[in-house]
Amino acid sequence: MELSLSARSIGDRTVLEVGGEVDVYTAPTLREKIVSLVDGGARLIIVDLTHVEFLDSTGLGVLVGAMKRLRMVGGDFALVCDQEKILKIFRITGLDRVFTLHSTVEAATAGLAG
Amino acid sequence: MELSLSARSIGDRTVLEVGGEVDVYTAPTLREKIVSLVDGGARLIIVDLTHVEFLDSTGLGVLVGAMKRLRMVGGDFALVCDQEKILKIFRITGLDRVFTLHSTVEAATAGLAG
Amino acid sequence: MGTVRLAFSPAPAHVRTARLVGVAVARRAGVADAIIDEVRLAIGEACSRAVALHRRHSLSDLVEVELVAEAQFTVRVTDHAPVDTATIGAEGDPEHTDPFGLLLDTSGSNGGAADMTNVSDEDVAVGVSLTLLSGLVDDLAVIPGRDGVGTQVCMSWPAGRSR
Amino acid sequence: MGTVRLAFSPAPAHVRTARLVGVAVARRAGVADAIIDEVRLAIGEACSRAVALHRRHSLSDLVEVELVAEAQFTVRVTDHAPVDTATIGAEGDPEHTDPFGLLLDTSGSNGGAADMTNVSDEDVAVGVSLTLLSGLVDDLAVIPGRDGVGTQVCMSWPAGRSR
Ligand SMILES: Nc1ncnc2c1ncn2[C@@H]1O[C@H](COP(=O)(O)OP(=O)(O)O)[C@@H](O)[C@H]1O
Ligand SMILES: Nc1ncnc2c1ncn2[C@@H]1O[C@H](COP(=O)(O)OP(=O)(O)O)[C@@H](O)[C@H]1O
Repeated sequence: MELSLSARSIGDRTVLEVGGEVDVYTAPTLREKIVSLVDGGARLIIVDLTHVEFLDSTGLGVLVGAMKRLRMVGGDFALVCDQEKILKIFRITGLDRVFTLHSTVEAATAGLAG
Repeated sequence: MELSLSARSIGDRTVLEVGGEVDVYTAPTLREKIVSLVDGGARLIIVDLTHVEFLDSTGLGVLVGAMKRLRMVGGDFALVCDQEKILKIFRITGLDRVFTLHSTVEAATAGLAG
Repeated sequence: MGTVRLAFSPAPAHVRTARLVGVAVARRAGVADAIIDEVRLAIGEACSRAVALHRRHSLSDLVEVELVAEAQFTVRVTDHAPVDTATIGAEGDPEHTDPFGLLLDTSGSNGGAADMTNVSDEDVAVGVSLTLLSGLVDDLAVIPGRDGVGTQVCMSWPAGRSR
Repeated sequence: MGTVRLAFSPAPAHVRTARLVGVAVARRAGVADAIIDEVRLAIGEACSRAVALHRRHSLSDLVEVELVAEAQFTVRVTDHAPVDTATIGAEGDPEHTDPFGLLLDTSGSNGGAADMTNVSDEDVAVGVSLTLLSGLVDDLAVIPGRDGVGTQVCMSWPAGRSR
């Protein structure tokens, strides 16, 4: 239920595994985490939403912010998600055309423009 | 969370195992079950509260009603409970002096006046 | 964190909703884990009592619960049932309910169907409800509702956080 | 089952309480399991939006949620924020939000710190909120509040039981 965050490096990629609920209450924590990764030098970030149970528009806002932040510093950003319930949210909002969505971390790691 | 009820016979004793929440919403179901056991001929009933997660005054009311019902037909009634949280409720209401409380089904089975 | 208000039709199912909300708000207010079970039970008792009173008077008015998270976590449960002597009689003096007298009216006379119907399971429940509340909650007050209608059960517990 | 009303200070934590209550009441009303996730998300969106509007206008007024369980499960979320053009502009027309236009104002110009601050994460959230709601909920209406203050988001879903 609570937000869980765990970051690891795969070569020059940073994978941020997110679990639990990303909503108006926890989204600020996710934003801070992504900002600190970028401030710490991460340029290729993969946010893994596989274990996310709930995602709302506030969470989407943070993900859009993260992508813009990375583009500004010449980095790149991808999402991992294979849950229909969450994918539907991207589709409804048209954000499936804005984000690069992969169904596995491996695919996302290979796909990122290093 | 939901109420669970399961009855079994040990000789002439009937053990009713109760699980979940016994509250204003589920107490009527517990009452009906006990009435049907008595109507079916049970005279020595042990209600096992070991797996009860929540018990309120409505549940206490049903247990008191069950004891009265059994006494009226010359039967007997005992409770099994070893959870401090639930025992406290019997103590606060003085019902620990009204009911026969045992910590195991074995002790209750041996204790009932057959 | 401020205030959460809940109001519900007098149906048993909604007492569960009230417990759920009460516990969620209490946790966020910083009420200690060790007393959460008591908070859950106390809110349930106060709401069950209010629902029972509304139903006894065939009132469809909503039962109201106010939860305030400050230095204390305060819960106020308000019913709108007329405060009649029958109610007060059935509930008794919360500090001095005699479980034997109240519950076992049939035990001395060896019982009988007629006797048993005098005190129903629900009467027992209403009878022990305030006893249970006063045993559970150190800071408890039962006061008359505004305009002399209904009662308000006010309870509070220490809370860790004030936001 | 009747009516459950919830009202809460405009704090993010209480949006979780509203989701919890909404789902509990929906289940008891007999809303199909298959759409419970949508109900949870929709109630959360409507409440997050109301909280965001109250905070933007520094209003401490409570956000109100009314849940009615009849043949339909109906949810009404009411905010008390002034309905100004900025709000309507930021929210856009729910049916025609352009995700590229709204979100990626910096992408064409290759970005820059100044550009990015124009559209905050929160603006994006408010922008997509009604889009998400209108995509999720077949029976959705956003109507002005009473006295021209605030808005009310009304949503309903089929419910199995009517009690
Ligand atoms: N816990 C509650 N939940 C829902 N509605 C409530 C609650 N408490 C009060 N109300 C409603 O709010 C209205 C105003 O209540 P009142 O407490 O007198 O106002 P205020 O506290 O704003 O001065 C009443 O119509 C009442 O039905
Ligand atoms: N969902 C709600 N939760 C708590 N209080 C509410 C809610 N909706 C309305 N109220 C309060 O109830 C009072 C009466 O509201 P209103 O809807 O105008 O009355 P009614 O529906 O009873 O005619 C108002 O003061 C308002 O603050």
